[in-house]
Amino acid sequence: MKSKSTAKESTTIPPIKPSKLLTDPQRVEMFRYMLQAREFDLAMQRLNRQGRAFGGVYSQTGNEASSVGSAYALGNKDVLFPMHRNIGGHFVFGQDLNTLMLAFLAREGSLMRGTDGTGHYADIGRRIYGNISHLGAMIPVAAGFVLASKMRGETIVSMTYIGDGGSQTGEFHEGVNFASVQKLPLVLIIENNQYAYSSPNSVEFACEKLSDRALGYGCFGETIDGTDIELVYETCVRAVERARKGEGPSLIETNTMRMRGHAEHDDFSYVPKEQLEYWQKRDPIDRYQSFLLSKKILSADDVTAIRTKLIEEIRAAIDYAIELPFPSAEEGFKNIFVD
Amino acid sequence: MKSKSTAKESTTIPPIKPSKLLTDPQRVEMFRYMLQAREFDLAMQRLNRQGRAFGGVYSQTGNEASSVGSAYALGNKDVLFPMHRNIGGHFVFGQDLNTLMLAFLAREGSLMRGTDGTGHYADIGRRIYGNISHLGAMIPVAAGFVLASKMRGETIVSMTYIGDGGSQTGEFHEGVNFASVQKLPLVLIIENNQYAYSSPNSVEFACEKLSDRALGYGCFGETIDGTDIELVYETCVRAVERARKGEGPSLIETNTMRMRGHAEHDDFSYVPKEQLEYWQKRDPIDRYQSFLLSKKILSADDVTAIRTKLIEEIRAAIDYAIELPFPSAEEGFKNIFVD
Amino acid sequence: MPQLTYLEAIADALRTEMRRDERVFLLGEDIATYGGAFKLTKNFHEEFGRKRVLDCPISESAIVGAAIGAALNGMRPVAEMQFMDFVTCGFNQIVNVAATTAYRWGIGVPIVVRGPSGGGVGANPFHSRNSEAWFAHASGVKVVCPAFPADAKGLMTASIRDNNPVVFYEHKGLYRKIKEEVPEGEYSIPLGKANVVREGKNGTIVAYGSAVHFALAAAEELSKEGASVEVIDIRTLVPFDQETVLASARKTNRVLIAHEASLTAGFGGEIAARIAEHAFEYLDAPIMRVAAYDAPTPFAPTLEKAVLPNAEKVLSAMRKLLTY
Amino acid sequence: MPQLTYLEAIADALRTEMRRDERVFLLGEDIATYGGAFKLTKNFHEEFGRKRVLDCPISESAIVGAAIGAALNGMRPVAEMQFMDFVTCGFNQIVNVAATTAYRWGIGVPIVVRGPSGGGVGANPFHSRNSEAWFAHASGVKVVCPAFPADAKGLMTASIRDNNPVVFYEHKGLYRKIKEEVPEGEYSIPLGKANVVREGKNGTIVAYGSAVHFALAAAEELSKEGASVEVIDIRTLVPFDQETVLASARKTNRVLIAHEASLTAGFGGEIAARIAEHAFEYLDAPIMRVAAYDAPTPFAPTLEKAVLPNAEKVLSAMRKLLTY
Ligand SMILES: Cc1ncc(C[n+]2csc(CCOP(=O)(O)OP(=O)(O)O)c2C)c(N)n1
Ligand SMILES: Cc1ncc(C[n+]2csc(CCOP(=O)(O)OP(=O)(O)O)c2C)c(N)n1
Ligand SMILES: [Mg+2]
Ligand SMILES: [Mg+2]
Repeated sequence: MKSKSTAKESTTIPPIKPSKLLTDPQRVEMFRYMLQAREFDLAMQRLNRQGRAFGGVYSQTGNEASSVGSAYALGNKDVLFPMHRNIGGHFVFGQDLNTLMLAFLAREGSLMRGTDGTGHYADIGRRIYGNISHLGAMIPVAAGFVLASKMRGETIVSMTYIGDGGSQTGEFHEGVNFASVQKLPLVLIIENNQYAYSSPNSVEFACEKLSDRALGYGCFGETIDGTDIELVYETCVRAVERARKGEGPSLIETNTMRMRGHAEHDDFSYVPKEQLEYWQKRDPIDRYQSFLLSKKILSADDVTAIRTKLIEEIRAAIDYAIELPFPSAEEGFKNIFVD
Repeated sequence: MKSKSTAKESTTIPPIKPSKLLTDPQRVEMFRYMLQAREFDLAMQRLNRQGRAFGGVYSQTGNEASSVGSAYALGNKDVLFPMHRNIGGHFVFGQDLNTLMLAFLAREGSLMRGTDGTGHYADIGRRIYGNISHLGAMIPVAAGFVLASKMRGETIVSMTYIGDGGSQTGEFHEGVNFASVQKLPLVLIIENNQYAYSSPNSVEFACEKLSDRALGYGCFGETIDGTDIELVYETCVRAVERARKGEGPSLIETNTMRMRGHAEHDDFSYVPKEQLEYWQKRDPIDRYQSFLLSKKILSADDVTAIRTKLIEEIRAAIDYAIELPFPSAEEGFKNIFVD
Repeated sequence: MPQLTYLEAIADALRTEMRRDERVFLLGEDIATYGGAFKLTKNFHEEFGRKRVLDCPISESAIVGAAIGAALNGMRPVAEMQFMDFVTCGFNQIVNVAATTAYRWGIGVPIVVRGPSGGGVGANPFHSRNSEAWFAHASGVKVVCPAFPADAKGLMTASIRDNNPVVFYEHKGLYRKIKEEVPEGEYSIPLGKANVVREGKNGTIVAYGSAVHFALAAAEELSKEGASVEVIDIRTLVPFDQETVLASARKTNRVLIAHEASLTAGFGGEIAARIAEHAFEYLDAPIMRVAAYDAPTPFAPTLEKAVLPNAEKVLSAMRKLLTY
Repeated sequence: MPQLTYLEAIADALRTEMRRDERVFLLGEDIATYGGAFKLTKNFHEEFGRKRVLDCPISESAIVGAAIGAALNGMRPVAEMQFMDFVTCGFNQIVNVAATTAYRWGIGVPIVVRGPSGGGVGANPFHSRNSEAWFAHASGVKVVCPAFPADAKGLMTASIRDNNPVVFYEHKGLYRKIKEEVPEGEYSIPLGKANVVREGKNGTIVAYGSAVHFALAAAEELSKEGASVEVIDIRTLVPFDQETVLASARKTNRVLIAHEASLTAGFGGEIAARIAEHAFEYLDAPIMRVAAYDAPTPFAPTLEKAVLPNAEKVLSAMRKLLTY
């Protein structure tokens, strides 16, 4: 799984391990979210090259299965605390493109009124709570969210994310330990995309698997192939079930690859070519597309049609947002405190 | 080991597992340090009752084997970062009673000039570096200390301590992970004395053993009976050896019992009587004394003589220190910065 | 009205609000079984249960972070720092998560982070800090520093009811030192209202927390010497009641600012700056400050006394100011 | 003398000191392979090796803590915060371990914690903070905020050579904005010396960091209007060069203080307070401050411009002050 074993690996796309929990329409839906995330990403990259994007553009190419498959395992009362490479989860939670684009481009009408950008927003109606830049900080917050529901006798699950880098923050430790002691319904996806900015895993930690940390918290831990969406989904369904049953948090490490630089300004020349090639074969969308085509769940034409429609929608959202002005200056002076 | 199993345990003092690494004179020396720590403790408690102690008095009764046995495993270039229940280690590192008493009572001549108290001092000549109150904070510092020696090609080992409570701090995580990545010669003794102030282990963490965390750092971990000094010593010798060989940090969890309140103001009524009784049988000094007597390494008279002498020395140190004035007021304005 | 200590008054506010509003709950280290290091929440868990009086691991970031998360989900958590010094371990959560959420998301984060601060009790550098200025500079956090039992109750009530993050500094030296009549039942004092605790006309001392008592003692002494000194307890740093302070400066024309926190970049500078900008023409003398020397708070009583401000130091500075 | 940018000047100081003194080493996130988020340490690992340019996990407390430990053991570490905003995650180490060690143990902790701070570049609330006032209030930490390339080099050199902890604020907006002649080789400027960057007699602007440039632009504009404005760059907050500031206040009788950090409890308050206490008789007008509005630094350019200070805001405030 890890790119360490690169050389010996086969060069063909590895097959998906189908989950018994999924119906074909659900498969198509997940596929659609992944494609949407990918196309959103490509669009942002394009805007960035054109100098029309705003703020950092953090690609999530390579992460679609991890993000979509995990969020898809949640129920309609559960909450999502996504990170900077989890656009897929926003779509699963029903986010519309205009709202997202207004946030990314900090335009008038953005849920954040221009105070912040990218996916940092919260959309309470959709049960999406954005993150802050400081890595690890949202883990205790996501835990506290479900501590509150638990106190009220509600059983909702909170899902959040951290990277192979962010797992080294003190707040990761305090948050996961707190959730474990309180047996909170928290699912933490550790997205190990092999790099934290320019730092490979070996700079960040010395354990075999990041899910090995579960033992030291007394919670559940598992490391999986994060490019097989059905595996991600099924693993997360089990984690969500355990959470609902009161069995406490799970650390699910999804092994993936960050297929571009940390953000678009980064040429990621520090990533060995062979590593990228290895993971290119495991592109989560390619893998799932092959599977869906081979199982005849979708035809090649279907895929083209879906993709074309998504691209059009994204283009429309960009056209809509980019013409809008930035929020007016007065917004800067509002809401330091709420009433 | 853990007090959870209290009821079923025998009521006799469990035997010591003798270590092959120790000579009889060393055994006597370790015993002497433990007794010294205990008597120092009793003296501080007495001073506290008399209203003559100053600042919090944190008993280390029950912790003598863990503190002395671990520090005794270090070599004469290694450094010690003790915590608030590690007076034993100070003695192992050659601290004289007067220096210690001046620090505790904040008298003129204290190494800290009255700016701080208890064991917070550093005595560089003796390679003792005190702690600060904020739990966990000294772990990265102890790691950085040996990072420096490693850079210079020196192989010294740094030993520090944390409690069953303090292990939940973010700095524990960051410090241990950092040391593991850098494979630093750090030995961290996790003194699990069953309580963090009033909080039993169940409030603090949900894992089986705190040493289980080693897996998640990729370092060595082991949990031992912390009331058997020879076991503590031998375990730490191995940890120190690994450290010197460049095999990285060890987490050694020593199971003990805090036999008094968090500090002397605390009546520890939250501790079940049976738990104290269970651990009373495992008093580290009683256990070792029985062993030394049974092996005829010491006679009862020897023990009495040692103890009497220690008590006298401590009394003399108190008499010496308590008559001295507090440091003069100007000290408060000095050394905010050094030149 | 019952006579309560400062500590009892705070406990009373917590208890009253917890009875009134089941969204209010407490979390912190050793607050249930033990009742808190200062026994402020003694027996609370018996009335409210251990879920609403939650003993937590030694993890200040998790404590504050969990409070924020619970607040986002409809609760009104009150998080205790066993000593306010340890807020440095939960600092990021307060200044970056709690302080920015209203601004960024339009959602209030109704948490209170409270605990014992301050020196003068022979603790040590790590159990004595007065760090309120850090949060006053954080933009998005309210900062409360009561000096009296009744105020402590009223301001705690208001802090719990406030929809924004509040850092609530209790002074441990005041916990059991003073008793006064404290209104029973629900009692709230709006945040952001300074209190003229003593009227005067020859000069003003602006203070908060323990320093209010230094100021009052100095004013009392000065009254014997024939000087009439006004004492203003600002009570909350954020929001800051600029008008009350300026009004007094304009009336007495001489201002001394006193706080226990160390001088440099302390909140006294902020107060001085506002007066120097907005009441400049009314001043007949330099604005003076009495604060701790810029050092950690030392352990030995001789050093601590030298470093921290006290009534005598305020008195002698005020004498100078009045004769300027 | 070569023309260097602010960023190059800092890199030059680091390189020169690392060549001169093998105890100096760097640690931080992505500083070796990548050369740092701003490429300030680009290629450093090639010259000095990866041990002296140590890529670290995302663990600011461990980074600062390890630096402290290494300093206690004879090294002179320079720790990078990828953005100064993340110092909130290493805060406890700085204010409680580093800041108190000299006082408590008599041992210096020669560390530098450095990194890019400040806004005006369209970052977001978590990549723009100016938090220098927190450390100025910590008692035991020196605080440096250079505004020019040559100063940045000289002050960095002095910071590395200083036996005390220094928090060194680089302004990311200045990194590549200005170039000037910077002395080659070893070059040190003592900490605690303000610089009169422009002489004048009708009024003074006291500033540091990015605000020095706002002040200079305003002074230039005002000179066209016939007013002669002195600009003082204090350069270091701790130690603070009170004498230079007071001398200017006594000379020009009108003072405006400008910084990019938010107003309330910012370091401007401290400066104002010192002037109001020690140069009171010389003032002909209120002491004014221009600073950021008390809010997180927002993302959208419209909002950011509204919230942060700039040359125009300093200019219009100074106009008011001069005609007071
Ligand atoms: C506490 C903290 N320190 C440093 C940073 C700067 N930073 C932003 S993203 C990043 C790398 C994150 O790597 P990882 O956690 O693996 O997530 P990925 O970007 O690979 O998804 C760093 C160092 C930060 N955001 N927060
Ligand atoms: C970061 C931090 N939070 C809170 C405290 C207050 N405190 C001091 S000792 C203590 C209990 C420590 O328990 P443990 O780590 O198990 O050590 P023990 O005292 O049992 O040896 C607490 C909560 C502290 N010193 N540091
Ligand atoms: Mg990563
Ligand atoms: Mg303990």
